[in-house]
Amino acid sequence: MKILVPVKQISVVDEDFELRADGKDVDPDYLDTEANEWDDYSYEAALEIMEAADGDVEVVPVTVGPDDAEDVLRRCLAKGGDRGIRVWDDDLVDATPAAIAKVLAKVVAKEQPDLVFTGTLSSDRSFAQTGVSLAAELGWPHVAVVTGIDWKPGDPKATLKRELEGGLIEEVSVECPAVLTIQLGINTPRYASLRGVKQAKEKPVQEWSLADLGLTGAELAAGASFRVRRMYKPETGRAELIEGTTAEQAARLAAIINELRGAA
Amino acid sequence: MTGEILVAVEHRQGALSPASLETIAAAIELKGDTDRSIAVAVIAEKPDDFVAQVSKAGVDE
Amino acid sequence: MPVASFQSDVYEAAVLALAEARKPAVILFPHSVDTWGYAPAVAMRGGFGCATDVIDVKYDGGDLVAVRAVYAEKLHMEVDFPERETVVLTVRTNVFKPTEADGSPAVSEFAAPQTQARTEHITYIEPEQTGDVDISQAEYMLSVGRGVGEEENVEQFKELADSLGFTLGCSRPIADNGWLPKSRQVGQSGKTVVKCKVYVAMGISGSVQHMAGMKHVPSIIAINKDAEASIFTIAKYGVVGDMFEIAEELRGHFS
Amino acid sequence: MSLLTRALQSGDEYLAAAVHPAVLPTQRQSLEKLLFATSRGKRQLAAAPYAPASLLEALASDDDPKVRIRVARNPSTPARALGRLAGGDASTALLSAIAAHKNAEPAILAVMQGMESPDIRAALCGNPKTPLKTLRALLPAATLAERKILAGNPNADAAMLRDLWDSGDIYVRAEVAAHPAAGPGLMDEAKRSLDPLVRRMLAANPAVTQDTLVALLSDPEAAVRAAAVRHLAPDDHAPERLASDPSSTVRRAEARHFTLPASAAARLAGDRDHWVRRWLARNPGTPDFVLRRLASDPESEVRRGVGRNRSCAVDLLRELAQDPVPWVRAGVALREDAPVDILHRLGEQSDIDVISAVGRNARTPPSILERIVRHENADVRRAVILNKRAPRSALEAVLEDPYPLNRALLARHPSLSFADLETMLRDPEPQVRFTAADALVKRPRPN
Repeated sequence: MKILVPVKQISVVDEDFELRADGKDVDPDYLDTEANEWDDYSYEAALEIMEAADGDVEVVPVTVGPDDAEDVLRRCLAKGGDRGIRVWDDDLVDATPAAIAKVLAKVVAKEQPDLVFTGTLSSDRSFAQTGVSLAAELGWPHVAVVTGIDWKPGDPKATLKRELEGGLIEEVSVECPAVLTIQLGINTPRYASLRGVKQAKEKPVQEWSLADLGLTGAELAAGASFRVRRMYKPETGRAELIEGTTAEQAARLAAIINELRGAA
Repeated sequence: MTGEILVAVEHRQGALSPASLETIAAAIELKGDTDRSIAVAVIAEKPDDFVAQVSKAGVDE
Repeated sequence: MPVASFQSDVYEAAVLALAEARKPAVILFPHSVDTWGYAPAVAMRGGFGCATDVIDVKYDGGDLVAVRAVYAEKLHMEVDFPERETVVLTVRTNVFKPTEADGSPAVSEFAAPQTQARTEHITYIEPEQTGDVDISQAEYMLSVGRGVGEEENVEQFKELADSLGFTLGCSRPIADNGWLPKSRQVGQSGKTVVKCKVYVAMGISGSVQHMAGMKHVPSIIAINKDAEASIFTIAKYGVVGDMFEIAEELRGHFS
Repeated sequence: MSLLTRALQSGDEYLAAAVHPAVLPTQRQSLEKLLFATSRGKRQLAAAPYAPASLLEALASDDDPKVRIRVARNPSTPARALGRLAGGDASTALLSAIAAHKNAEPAILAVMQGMESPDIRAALCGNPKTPLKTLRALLPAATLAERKILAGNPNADAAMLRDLWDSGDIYVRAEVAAHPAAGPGLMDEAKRSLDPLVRRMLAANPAVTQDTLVALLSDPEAAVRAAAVRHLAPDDHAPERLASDPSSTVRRAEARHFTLPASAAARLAGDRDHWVRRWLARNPGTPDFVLRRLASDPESEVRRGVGRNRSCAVDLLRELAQDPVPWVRAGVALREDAPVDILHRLGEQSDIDVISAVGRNARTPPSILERIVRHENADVRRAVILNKRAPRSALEAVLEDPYPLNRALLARHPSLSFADLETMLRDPEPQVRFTAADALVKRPRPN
């Protein structure tokens, strides 16, 4: 039994950043990288199932990203799991979620997992598309925004909780194999022990190119679900700084609080 | 220009979601000066209850 | 076929069949939990263009152009969909004003295709209303940080949170000092405020650990005397000022 | 191996940053070669809250304007570096960052008084370091927004405040009414103002006379009466009347008053508003017999307040240590005067707030700390890490704490050995390496 967990190295923009020469993204010199927060939860969910199954379940983290994205895999492996997979090709720079889904589908075809757990979204681009697109590409059933999982190795179905608007929870079951997108708060992600961090350095990470997966850059480009025209700093993007004397600021804050509460 | 604007609205526990009406508004705004029509799709077993709720000015079908 | 509740397989098949029959230029969905669960699949299976969480959409010449926010809302990204006959867009909520005026469109029925749903609705569970404070379930929060200074001062922010009807939270140092229970701590090793809609951060500078638990909140209001505090980088509204004076003044508006 | 050599050999930027302030200027250059290798690295350092002053000074002369502006915005940047930044060909954005900086010398700020940039002017108006003569120079051309900021500047004098009062809107006047330098004439006008905001701000003015406060006690607005109560001296207090004020806001303020007579305290102890009782329970002036009554209040936060009150007697603490609500017991466990036998008992409980409080308590015996520090909850373990009296024996178990922040805070602990800190220099987390190096730099070498 196997759970494949796609994880992502996300980009965070620095203050007073500059755009890339083509205006279609931030200049990489102003981007810091970190692990996507949602993936901590999806990986933890997989580890919990692995530990409860006592040796029957393998957890494999996979990422689509350049060399330094290996960090996010090592970060996972420090918590558990024995090996990771990294797929990269320069043609994947600026890939849309549809393209990433096609790549991951090939990885799934090779690895034959019983379940795939992705984060609900990644916080740099916030598409919330990859997991469900992957399921569509595979023709697998899928459930998004999962906040509870009940599944043991061999179960033909998983019983899940989904978090809906207004705090309502829906309980659903899904036939396996399936793709689940995991929501924040489903569990309490662990921290890797220092020993785990050390051991993770020795764990194997398979590196696959597009060719290894039988894909070409041209094919993926043709399947792009959109094209970026430009990026820009929105006028409303920065915080509204509330000016005036303390009493005036408080009056404005009170109005904002009432409005936000009323609108919700 | 061809092709209509299709809006897929959603409902839960017998109620149309408030976001559905916002999405219809987005469609009306997008329609703007184009000659496109707007169709709203309700996916439900008994859609009749929702039809009245989504019958808004500017919606064609 | 029972579609009383959301089933991705059934919804996908229905929209795909409609799209096949009508060849729409655009399919708009609300950007909601249900559409997260099927709109991208519709696009993928139909070979459509797709953009999610769209905040603006227009025609520029003949091209459909959608705008969405990226990098924690710090930038906007404008996208188009060359050579796509149909484009799936999910529209962010609370951006467009709901249409009020009624009309009388034509109504036609379209038989949804027979689909074997591979998910099954079991039940809905209403959120629990417990007496205990569970900040991960709170929608409106007021949190205090190091700027609060001493334990006695925490009380007045509890009082303020009460009068606002907000749940009181705190950053790590406050819980470490034993001034508020650990169950109120927001951030790494504390709680992630997953349901929070409005988060008022008072005297919180915004450590990485704290922000991990709340940076996703759509409306963050930060009050800090240091204009360079990191918390302002994620805030929607910022007040550079004394948290005590602001609290004192705010109280007058909510008692 | 010295820290300097180690930093240079490992190429670890975090070690290098920590070591920088402690080495000779010539040695700094070799560290800077490592630290300033990329413009991205320099920008990050310039904005880092942990960047030592010596590094910020070095970065203040950097060629990259993006680096310089971050130095100017970094709250840790020392006055000298700001002076250097203000020289040269400084941009308006850079100058306004300096004008707003709390470490800027008054002399540098004075030089900027004639500049027309609205950002610079606003920053100067608000900076408590801006000298009076500069504030005066800014006043004549000040916009309403600038006047609002000026009215809050502690260096404004009575003449300026008079000008602001006469020319400003209600918010400016409210700000003036709260200013300690307002003077008797303005305060008198504020007292007679028809606007409750102005009267309330006057009541909060630290320089207001007791006579004025007494007069404001009869104000029709509850918020004004409450503000007056807070600042009243004991002699002018009207406790009986205030303790039965119809407004709970006023009674809450009264319950916090530092010289509350026994009769008023007794009355407030039965108040329906639990916030009145909470404030009373926290008031160190509340008499013992009232605290005893509040110790059995149905509201647990009131009982917690009694346990946190420094006037709470030891026998009452013993009683509260048995409270059914953990948060009340946690309050007792936090007390520095808690008897050791109580700490022993509370240290064996399961509630994380209770045992964390025991873990932080300087009087908790090592044997108990050694147990608490092995708790599965990272927050509980950190309580012992933050306990400056914890012996090394109690810290051994957290040297490899899985939660990185716990290790970073541990590196600050005075009981750690040099060997412990040197091991931490190889930690995978940069924050831990930096803190350990910083702790080593600041510690005298043992002989």
